[in-house]
Amino acid sequence: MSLQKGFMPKLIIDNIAVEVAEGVTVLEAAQSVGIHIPHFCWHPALGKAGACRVCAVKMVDGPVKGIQMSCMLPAQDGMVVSTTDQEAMAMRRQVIEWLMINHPHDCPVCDEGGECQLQDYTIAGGHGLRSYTGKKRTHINQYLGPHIEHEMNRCIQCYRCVRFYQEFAGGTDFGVMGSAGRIYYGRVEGGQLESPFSGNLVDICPTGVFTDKTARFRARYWDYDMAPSVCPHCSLGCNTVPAARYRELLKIVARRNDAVNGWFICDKGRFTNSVVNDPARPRYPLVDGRKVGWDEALDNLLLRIREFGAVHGPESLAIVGSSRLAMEAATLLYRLFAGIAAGSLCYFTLEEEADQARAAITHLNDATSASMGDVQEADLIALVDCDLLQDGPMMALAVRQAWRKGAKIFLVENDVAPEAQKGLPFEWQSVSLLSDIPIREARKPVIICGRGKGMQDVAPALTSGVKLAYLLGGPNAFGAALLSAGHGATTLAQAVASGKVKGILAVEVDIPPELLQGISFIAALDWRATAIVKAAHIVLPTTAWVEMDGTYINNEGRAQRFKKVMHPGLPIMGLDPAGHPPRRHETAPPGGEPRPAWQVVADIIERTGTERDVQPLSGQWQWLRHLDAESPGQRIWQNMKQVK
Amino acid sequence: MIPTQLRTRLEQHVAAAVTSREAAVQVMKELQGHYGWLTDEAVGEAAQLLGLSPLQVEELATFYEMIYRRPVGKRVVHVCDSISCWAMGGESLLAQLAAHLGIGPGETTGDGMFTLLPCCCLGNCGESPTMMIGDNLYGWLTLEKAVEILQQESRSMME
Amino acid sequence: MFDPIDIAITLGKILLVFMVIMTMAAYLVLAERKLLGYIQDRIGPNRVGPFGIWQPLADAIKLFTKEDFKPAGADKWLFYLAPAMAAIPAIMIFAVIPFGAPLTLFGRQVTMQVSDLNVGLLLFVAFSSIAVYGVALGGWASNSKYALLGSIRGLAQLISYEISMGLSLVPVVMLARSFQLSEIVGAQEGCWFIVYQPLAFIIFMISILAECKRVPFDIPEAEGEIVAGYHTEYSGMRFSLFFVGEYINIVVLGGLAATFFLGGWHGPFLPPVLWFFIKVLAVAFLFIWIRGTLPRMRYDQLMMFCWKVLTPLALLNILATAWFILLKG
Amino acid sequence: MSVINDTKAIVIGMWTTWKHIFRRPVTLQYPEEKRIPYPRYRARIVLTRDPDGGERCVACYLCSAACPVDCISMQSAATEEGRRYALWFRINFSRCIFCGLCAEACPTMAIQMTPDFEICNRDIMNLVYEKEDLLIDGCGKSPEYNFYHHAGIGVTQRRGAGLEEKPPVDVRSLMP
Repeated sequence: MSLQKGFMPKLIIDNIAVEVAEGVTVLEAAQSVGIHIPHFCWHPALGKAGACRVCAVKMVDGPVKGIQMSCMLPAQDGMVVSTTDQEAMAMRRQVIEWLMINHPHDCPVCDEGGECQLQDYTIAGGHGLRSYTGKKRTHINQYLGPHIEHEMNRCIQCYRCVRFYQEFAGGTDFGVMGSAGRIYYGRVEGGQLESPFSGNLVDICPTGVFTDKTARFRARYWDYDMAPSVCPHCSLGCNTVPAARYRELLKIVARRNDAVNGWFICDKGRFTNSVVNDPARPRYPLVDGRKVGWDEALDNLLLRIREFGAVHGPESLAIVGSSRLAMEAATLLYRLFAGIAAGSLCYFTLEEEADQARAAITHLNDATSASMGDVQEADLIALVDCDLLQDGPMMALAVRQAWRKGAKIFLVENDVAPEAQKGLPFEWQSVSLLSDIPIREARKPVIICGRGKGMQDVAPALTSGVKLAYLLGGPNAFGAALLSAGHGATTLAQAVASGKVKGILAVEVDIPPELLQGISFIAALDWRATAIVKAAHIVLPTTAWVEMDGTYINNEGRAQRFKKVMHPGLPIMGLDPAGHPPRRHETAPPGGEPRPAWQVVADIIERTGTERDVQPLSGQWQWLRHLDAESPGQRIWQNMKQVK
Repeated sequence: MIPTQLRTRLEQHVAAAVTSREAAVQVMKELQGHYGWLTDEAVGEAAQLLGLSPLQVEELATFYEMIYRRPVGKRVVHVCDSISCWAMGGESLLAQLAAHLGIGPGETTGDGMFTLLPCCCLGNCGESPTMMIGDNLYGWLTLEKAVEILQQESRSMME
Repeated sequence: MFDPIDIAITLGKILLVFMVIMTMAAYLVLAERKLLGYIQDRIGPNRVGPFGIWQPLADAIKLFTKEDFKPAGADKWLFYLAPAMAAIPAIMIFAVIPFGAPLTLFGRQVTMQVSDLNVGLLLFVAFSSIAVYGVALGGWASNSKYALLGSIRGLAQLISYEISMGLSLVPVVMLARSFQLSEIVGAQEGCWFIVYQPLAFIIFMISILAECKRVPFDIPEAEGEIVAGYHTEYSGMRFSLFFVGEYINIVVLGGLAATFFLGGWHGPFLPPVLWFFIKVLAVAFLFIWIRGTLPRMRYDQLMMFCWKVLTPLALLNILATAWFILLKG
Repeated sequence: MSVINDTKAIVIGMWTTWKHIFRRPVTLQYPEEKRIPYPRYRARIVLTRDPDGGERCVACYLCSAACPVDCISMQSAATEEGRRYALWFRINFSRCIFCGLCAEACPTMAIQMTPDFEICNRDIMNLVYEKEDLLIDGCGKSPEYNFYHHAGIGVTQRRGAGLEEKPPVDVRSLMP
């Protein structure tokens, strides 16, 4: 093998000339030119194991000859590879056949059926009928907690699960036991999987050993309503594909985005479907607890605002957005604020969250902002005031990848730390001050900053080459901070403290009860049954993120578009006491009234009479309209000159 | 609970190893020696000693065939069933021993003396068929010779 | 000048002829459906009354009660006029056809013919030309591409076959030395003209098949290509006028074929009126039989057949007949 | 000569149709006379049961996926013992084209076609059959087949006690 730097081996795969970087396997080289070689144990994020033997190819000429495993073989100069050679195809067919020897053939009752790699390759590999007459090996399953179903009989021993769980994610309570024909993937005893990334076993298993218990026996792949989406549960903006059916969010799987979450997502993002399916969600516009139509509700809102203005003065009204409000609605809030001449415009409720987001937009720019991809490549990581597993579990996974590659991890002792240090999937050194960390000696240092007092120390540590990542409060905290700064908005806490707020128009925001004292009028737009929705005089139901198109700007300033997955409305499940769906024709789904928040805000603006045909994302935000949901997203600095 | 002496010895052993997994087999063997077989309790203790999770110890324990995760007799008879021994009559030797002891492969005699196990190559192909009891390897076996060895073993246990 | 009894007799004949023709047309529809059914190993309509004999009544009720529909943008008056233009001339032609031997009634000689015109044959040719307008106007007034295509086809076809039909009748006139149909029938008392003029008969039969727009010459209606051609947009009563008009045409043209070539009402043993009806029904049966057998011709084949085959043949036939008559003196 | 050939062709055709006039019609007078379809005739769809009386349908969605007119819908669920079944199962017979692809796709022999073709109805909602209407008490075709005895998941029997199965592996076993 040549040790020349930048040497690019050239090889020929199925008569196509391929030139790849040194060390790339034949399988990856083939993939780079669109030739798909079947594989089970190989996974782009986990690398090779050589366990399944299904990626066999024929080496026709070159340094190695004969049948070889393409995932184990680095591409070398002069290789001539055939993936369609009779011998290789026969090998693959036979491998599939023996992988299927112990398979229980229970696809009809397996949730993986239809999205199963083993099923696909069995059919594609030409093993249609079972000729083996021996008996099948069986296993006893384990209880692996409320989220993951275990069915060991379906296992093909590819080792993907254990490689992910122990090596990639750092879990210690799940592994592979036994040897030869007794191999068993599981825990010592049944019980909840401890890793906060255990849900990825569902995605990574090429067959149905691990399936999503929350969506157990609910639907098949071809029936899902699916669209590229972004996780709203923290500020990292991991890419997901939610799958829904019959207006019910069934499950969420990870979507690859190398710059953000890679191939995986955390369990919080994966298994938090109940908020969308919550029967208590506001479904109808309410005026004083009475169900009304949209027109009546909006007219009533305008009337109340006018009455309120007459009594308290319009400046006593606060319009409050939040870090979970998508950019579409958030950008319209200022126009609503101007339209009804309200007194305060808030994008944040509490001072602390606003401070942190403000720090993020101040310190981050295209050069300094660290994506999770950058974190994985770092050689020194400093954690300041972080509760990684709480505020951004995937960041912990990214830090682990850096640590696995040899990066040094430092944790600045602070008041957040003690309980947050438990379960971090990497080893670190504790230091008392950020300045104690030898940042200047590192080539690619990254500072990860959470909430807390340690934030102030970050600015002095910023020297050239240091990248910075913040763990912010909500999926669109960065965008909210930009808007907040742009419009000179205050926080609700400040506005209330100044004593002039008497009424609140809450747009998808959670407000602690202590800020609601002395408020005489509340109107709430939300899709969650929050305390403020219950207290509001007027409730305008909005759609959840899976029920609309929208844009979030994540913690690193990356704008990402998410698409509508499903229609809003009550799930068919449970609509009719007879068990089956109602036996009548309707043109609209029951409970399908919720509208996207931006649309409701636009409706209110139109009714104030100042503007017509209000569209979201205008002016400096116009570029967001053209964002492709399937792209890796775009950082704001490349698109906006106004943003510093 | 294991004796402090054993614990100290094992702790030293673990400390001397480069990685804790490297010491795992030794630790498990010693614990097995103490308990007779590697009990669930022993797995927990090994995990504690090695700084691994019980699962990680279990992975290793179930992998090695001379780490016994189920109760065994006082003497475990490993009869090689690999190719050389098989060719030299290892298969019938195992069957005959089983018949002699009145148990099937994998079972323990009623008096708790012998456990009969087939096993992979013992590395004694030149003297096949072969078997191993404890750390003693016996080659050039016939049924009579094997039975005699068992009687010897049984006598040595009595003493 | 006008004898009231004459007028009464004539009115009676008109009524009788009208009733008979309408009934025959209606039952011809049933007969066709039944016969096509048998040809195709089916039974045909058999639900309304025994053997389906009340089927025409049921059809009539259905057609009368259907919505009278006029497409948007249709020419109202022409659209309403066209069906009548198709049906009325066909009935009118029957006025000149003698359907039986003259009778003596109330001491008067009563011809079995509504009107014995001396230019009866010309009147037939004239009226059958007027029937072309029904097709042309109906298709044009519908404001529909299929109807227009159908009427264009129909126009070309009807005008073309009018010529070959007219020419095929010239030898008949030459032989009978009269345009008066009663005299033409009279001239066949001894021997039917079909014997003298087999070629003219064949040309005439083919031409009237085309005049009726029936298979294999039904290209103006061609369901497979242009839905229903010129009457695509018609419904209910107006559609039924087109529809019944076609069957009236069959009866009338069958009567004419009998008159010109098959000896009219002449025939042994049976009463003359019966003979006439037998001949008419024989022609109608032939029409239905052909429909049950032959496929539709292509448009260009149809036109070529008329202009390059039938018309020249008819002309030659005239020349041959003339030569024969001259020779014979 | 083509004229002769053409004429001959026409005459032969006319003769053929003439002969058919006198043939016995093949038509059957339906409501009065009924034809008994063959057992494999594809008409009204039913859901059958196992030999031991359990519902065969596991609500795997293959029939609804195979259905070219999307007339089958269902929701799968699990019983206490883990048996997958259809919580509700609906066939809209006003849409069904009786192509039989669902029965062909069914891996458990649950969905089967019967020769009962007389299901016409005046109210279209009466053609929307629910599971109660579809489920019959019997096995229909393949009376001996029981999916759960073949699929190694141990719902109707202990794990590892199905047909063609070994007892479950003990990972801590002494045997190599």
